[in-house]
Amino acid sequence: MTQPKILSLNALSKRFGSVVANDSVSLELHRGEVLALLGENGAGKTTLMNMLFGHYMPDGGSIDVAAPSGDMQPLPLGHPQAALSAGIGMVHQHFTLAENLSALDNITLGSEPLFSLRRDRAGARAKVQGIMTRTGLTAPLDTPVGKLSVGERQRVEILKALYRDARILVLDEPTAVLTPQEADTLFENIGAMTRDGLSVIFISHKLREVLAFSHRIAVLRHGVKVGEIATSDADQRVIARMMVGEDTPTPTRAAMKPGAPVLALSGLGLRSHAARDSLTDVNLTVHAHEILGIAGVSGNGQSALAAVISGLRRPDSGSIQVDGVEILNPDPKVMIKAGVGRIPEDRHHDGIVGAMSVAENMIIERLDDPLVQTNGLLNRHAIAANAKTLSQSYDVRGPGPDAPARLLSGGNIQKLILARVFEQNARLILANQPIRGLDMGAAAEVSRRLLEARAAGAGVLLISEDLDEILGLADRIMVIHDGQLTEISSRNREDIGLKMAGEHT
Amino acid sequence: MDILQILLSESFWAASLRIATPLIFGVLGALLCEKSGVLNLGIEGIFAAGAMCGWMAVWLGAGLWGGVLVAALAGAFFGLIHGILTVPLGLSQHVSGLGVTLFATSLSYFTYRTALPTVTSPPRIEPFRALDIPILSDIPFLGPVVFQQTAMTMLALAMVLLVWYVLNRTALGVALQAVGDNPDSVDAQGLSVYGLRIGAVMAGSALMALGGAFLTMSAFDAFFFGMVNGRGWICIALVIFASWRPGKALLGALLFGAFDALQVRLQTEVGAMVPGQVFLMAPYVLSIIALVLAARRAEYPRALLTPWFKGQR
Amino acid sequence: MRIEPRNAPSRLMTLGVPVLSAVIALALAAIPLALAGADITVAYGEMVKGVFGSMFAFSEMLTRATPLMFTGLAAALAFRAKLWNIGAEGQLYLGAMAAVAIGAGAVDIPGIFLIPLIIILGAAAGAAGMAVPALLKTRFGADEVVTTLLLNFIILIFVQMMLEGALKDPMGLGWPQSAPILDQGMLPQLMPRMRMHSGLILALVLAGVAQFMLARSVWGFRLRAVGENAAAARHAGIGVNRSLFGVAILSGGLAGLAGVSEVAGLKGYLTADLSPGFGYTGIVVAMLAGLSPVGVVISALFIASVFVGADSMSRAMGVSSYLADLVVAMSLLCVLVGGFVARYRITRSKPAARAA
Amino acid sequence: GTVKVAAIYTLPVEQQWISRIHLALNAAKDRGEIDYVFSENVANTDYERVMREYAEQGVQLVVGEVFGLERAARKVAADYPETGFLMGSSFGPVAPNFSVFDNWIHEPSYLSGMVAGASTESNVIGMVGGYAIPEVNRLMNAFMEGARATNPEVKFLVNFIDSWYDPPKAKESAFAMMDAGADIMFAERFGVADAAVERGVKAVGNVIDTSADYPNTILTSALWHMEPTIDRAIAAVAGGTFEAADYGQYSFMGYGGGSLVVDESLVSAEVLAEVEKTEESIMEGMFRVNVNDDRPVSDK
Ligand SMILES: Nc1ncnc2c1ncn2[C@@H]1O[C@H](COP(=O)(O)OP(=O)(O)OP(=O)(O)O)[C@@H](O)[C@H]1O
Ligand SMILES: Nc1ncnc2c1ncn2[C@@H]1O[C@H](COP(=O)(O)OP(=O)(O)OP(=O)(O)O)[C@@H](O)[C@H]1O
Ligand SMILES: [Mg+2]
Ligand SMILES: [Mg+2]
Repeated sequence: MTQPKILSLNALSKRFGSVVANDSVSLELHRGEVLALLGENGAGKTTLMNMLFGHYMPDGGSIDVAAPSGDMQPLPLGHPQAALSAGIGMVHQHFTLAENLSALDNITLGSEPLFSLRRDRAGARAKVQGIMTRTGLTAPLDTPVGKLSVGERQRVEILKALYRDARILVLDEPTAVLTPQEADTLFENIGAMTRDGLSVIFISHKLREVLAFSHRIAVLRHGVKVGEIATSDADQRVIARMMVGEDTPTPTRAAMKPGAPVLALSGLGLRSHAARDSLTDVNLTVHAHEILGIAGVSGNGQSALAAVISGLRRPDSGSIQVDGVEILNPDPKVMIKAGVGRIPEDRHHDGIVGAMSVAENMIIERLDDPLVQTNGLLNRHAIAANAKTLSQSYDVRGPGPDAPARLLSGGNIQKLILARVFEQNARLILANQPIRGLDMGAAAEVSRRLLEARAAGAGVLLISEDLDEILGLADRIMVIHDGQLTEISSRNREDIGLKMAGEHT
Repeated sequence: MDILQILLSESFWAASLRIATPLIFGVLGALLCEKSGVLNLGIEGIFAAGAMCGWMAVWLGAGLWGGVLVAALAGAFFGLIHGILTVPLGLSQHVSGLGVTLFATSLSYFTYRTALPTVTSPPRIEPFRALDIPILSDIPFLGPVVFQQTAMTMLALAMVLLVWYVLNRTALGVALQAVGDNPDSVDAQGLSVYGLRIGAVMAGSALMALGGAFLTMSAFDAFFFGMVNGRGWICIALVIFASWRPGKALLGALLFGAFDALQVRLQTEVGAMVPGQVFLMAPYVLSIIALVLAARRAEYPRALLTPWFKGQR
Repeated sequence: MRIEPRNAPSRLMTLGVPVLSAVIALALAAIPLALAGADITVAYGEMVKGVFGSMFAFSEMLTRATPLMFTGLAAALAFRAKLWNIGAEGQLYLGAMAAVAIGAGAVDIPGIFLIPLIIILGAAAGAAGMAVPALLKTRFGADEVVTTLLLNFIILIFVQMMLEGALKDPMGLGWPQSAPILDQGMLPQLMPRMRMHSGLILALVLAGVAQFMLARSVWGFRLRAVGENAAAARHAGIGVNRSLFGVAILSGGLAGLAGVSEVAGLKGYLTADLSPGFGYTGIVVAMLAGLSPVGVVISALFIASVFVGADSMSRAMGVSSYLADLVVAMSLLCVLVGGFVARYRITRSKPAARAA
Repeated sequence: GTVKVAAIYTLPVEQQWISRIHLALNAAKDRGEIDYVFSENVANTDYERVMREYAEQGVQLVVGEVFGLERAARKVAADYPETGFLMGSSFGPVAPNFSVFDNWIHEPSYLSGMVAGASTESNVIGMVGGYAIPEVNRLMNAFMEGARATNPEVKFLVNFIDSWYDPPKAKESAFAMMDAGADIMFAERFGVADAAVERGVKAVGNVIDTSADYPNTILTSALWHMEPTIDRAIAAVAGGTFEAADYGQYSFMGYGGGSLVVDESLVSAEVLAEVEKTEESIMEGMFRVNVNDDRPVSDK
């Protein structure tokens, strides 16, 4: 690399309790370079970047950044303010936007002196507009961010960093919520900026983007940097092996003849003040022995659809039939009774009561069961025994059935929920993002269970933003966009991508 | 005097503004705290502390504006306690608030009694007097209602403007609104969540204390135990009614003041027919009704009541 | 510096820290004492004597703790479900009002019927008082902190109205007070010449029952689930609003019992100054107890001891009696911080020496 | 030697009513007759405990007010027959050691009413009270009767603020009455006379003399003096003769427990003469002021 060095991370380490998130990780970045940071979920990518940006205080190691003069200077650790003034900008994995403020306010937040009675709004606006025309990243500046679409918010996040004159831009999974086309545009814009001297570190799980847009790839595994490779020397297989350490078998999906419908939605409508929470005239049928995949960019009505099928929200119009029986007053209890097993999208928020024990979380959906209670009193022995069996057969590992469920790792929480759902022999399984955030082993386990349920005669409704997951598991695919569902027969990524973006071609 | 006549009279509206003044301070204070994400139930005690400290400072010879300053500092002190307990330590805002109320009240009472052990009639100070601003107070209606009040009422009105201006027109205000909506947003931009929140709670508490100081330095000229008499709690309700907007906060406080002013006027009129308590109860009942009506539309600061810890997710 | 939750706070921590914080709070009380010019060591001696110095002192502490147990339980149960009932003070008065309405001669039946009747009606009145804000919350989304707080004022004024109206004692020489509860309607005393009454027993039994139900019953399970994570509870088919409403009724009922216990156990009739803020102190009691019902008993005893001890000491030392409230407030704040220390630890991460 | 006296008040000593007792006891203390300790702002719930604590400490005379706990207080007294109790109470004394008193200053109140009635020009008098308790009602009613005696035309505006301590509120209440035409204010609460000063109208004091604080404002005040009561009780304790008795009468004008002060610069000579005449008849027992404990209401 002929370009000068602009950043070096020196042996950064970080522990969270017993978890070693980063173990002496070193990285270098050069001017105008795009470095992709890869690794499985939980490998420590975000943690590393958070240390760079000053959100986390490293347990060990140091960071040097090139001053405008070109000399490398140590960066004070643990101060986002210091990182910002050193020219480091970060777009976080989760939006860090104040929804009650306009995009312009979000962008200028923190860049002006706090204790001044005046703000130079016009100047700020002109500067942002300049950046927008230069980079092609546009967003409405005066609308409250809460009213913006996810793509617009993502652009506001990037504008925030550029507004601060970032010379080093960190993007943590910037395309997770974008359609493939939007993602491509974004990277083209970024490419243009790197030619002006911007350096970029981006984190992504999408190998396609990584191969197409980065110059160099660094891979983390279990908090350790396991390799670095020039993108020109890499291909999908090489990277996957670096990330996982070995080749993992993908579960195979045997062909199967669909049976009777287990879930039929017809003419389903749901109004909501937020467009991304509405559904319009949704029709779908899931049969026994069938996995129906719902693909789509997040925020297009997936949560609303899941909420209706879980019984959390009542549709404004249309009908729901489970196993041929019309559900008149849907609520979670009714849906459970009707044979719907639900794997919620946000397992920490909706899946478990973190403060209650693993054993209690395993029976939380069946409190009326005589096995669980007699005369309103809990059968503690039966509950404990149940927890023991389920933990064994679903391989739920952790501090034990009496420990609070929040102490389980993400993968084990998911296994707990699977155990709960599958033990009830559900007719329909609603799996909303069941694999997100899981490592390859746990993900394979979930996939296996879903296929097993399908084989046993259940229908599965799989909602996912990950096309590979859908392509790997689903028998049929529908795309959700703007609260509307369309069936799609092609299994071509390009076609599905276009539908996800709402193109009616 | 019939109701219409009352409602048209200058003295009625002047009284409404006078009664509203401590509430204006209090609502603005509560609003600042809550905008940043912290509920401050210490308000009732902070009122008492402001009333005692402001008065005591004047009595000891600090001068009226010195008293105002001392009251504000006392409020900020209790705000600091609440801020530390609820912001970096993330303790229950309800309990910390009630604890601060108990602490501020008992500390003020204890101090007052220890300093003045044997009084029978409370000592008096020379309080703020009603102003007579040359041209303004001659404006018909508006003059007597607004411009012949005491300097503290003027200060309260100025504070409405100031708080509005700061919240909506300065970088600090934008940051405050952001930290009450999503602390990560300010953290990611290099601002201190703790600093902003503690600062807001301290500033808000200082305003609350001015509400108390108004009672002993403007509405009256002496300190009495128990004289805050629930005024702080009312502010907590008014903030929701005001949807966390300074302008509506002023409106809410004025409405409450007007109702109270009407109440004392009507009570003498029909007191024989209706138990007096009905009138006393009415402002509270109306507050609840207003709350129920406003609750649906209320745009709570999204991060209200939620602690945020640095470096934790 | 970082704040990290402790994974499993040790037993020593959970028990030792509150005790230590209480000790620190008492030590801090030396400051106002010294400022008031009192001899510190003598003062602490007086404080202990004020609670443990005689059977009478001890029984007085128990008497003061009794209503706090009820209001503490009321707050603890509601808070467990994250229902912020700040209205125990008002509900207490509703309970007391119901008790005198029925017990002061409205019916003249033997005590074995009258006492349960008074208890049930008092609890029901308190429950009704909490049902209103619960309804406003579940139906209209009106914040219960504010509604319960405001209702306290409304109820208190209503009590005054009733004491000058329907409930006024015709023999009371015009004082705004109710007629006394019939003798057979009074809760039995526990010891001769002591004010301690069987309301204490009732409170202890209820605390035990609540503890058991919370841990062992489906009802308690639901309540805990709703309180810890309402979204997950709802997702799992638990009726969140129903649970909230149920616990609201219970919480109001318990607060109502505090009022019953004060009128039917102690004073005999109702005045508008029946409670010196028992409802608010109950919140403090509940939080100190970590919302555990049995813990409520202990922390009620603690608060009552601090108050009675400090109150009695202030008299013995000739310092202002506002000292008692001050000591209680400082204890609360210290124990709050102590609870934090028990649950979290503050780590100091030392950045490695920077490469030159 | 000195008598050990303890007082227990349910409100702070600034409260007018309580301040009179406190004053009398402090005077006795300054004369060296007693050792005086007190507890203020004692909740009714705690009152009994405090009584017992003082009794246990060997206090010889306990002074206080038991309007909220008449029965319980008598029980305590029975348990400590060696201790003398002199309590403000609506009920009677109980042998051997429970004596009662009350602020029976309806007589000077009546007289102050006469002054007010004769002095009002608008014929509207405003009255702001704390709570409508017999203590207060009695004085207000006597005042109203006195005013009507000199001015049958007079109308009253009555308001209770339901608080002992909210001077700002009392002040607002007074302003409202002045807006409605009152030109004399009966100042039962702190704050009322302040409002009168601000508007330049006159006020009538009650229980305490505040004329020095409000120059040119207080027409007249009905004062309560606890000294006759307290001094008698102390003497009885010191002499070992304390027994259950109703000390109420020592608040009457005849014993110097009640008195009227008039600001002679503000009141005409004829009115003064008439008031003095009535005062004399009261002293001679020729005129009895009615005792009426009902809640006073506004004239319509
Ligand atoms: N604030 C925190 N507190 C506790 N543990 C944490 C914290 N942040 C990260 N971890 C843990 O550190 C490890 C690395 O997490 P990190 O977020 O860096 O992973 P990642 O590589 O970004 O994963 P993903 O691809 O899912 O974003 C994980 O085991 C995670 O659970
Ligand atoms: N907040 C916490 N408190 C206590 N222990 C925790 C906490 N977070 C994580 N752990 C423990 O640390 C370990 C790693 O957790 P983490 O969530 O990072 O797992 P992971 O590597 O992401 O695994 P998985 O692939 O199953 O999600 C788990 O065994 C868990 O018990
Ligand atoms: Mg990450
Ligand atoms: Mg994980």
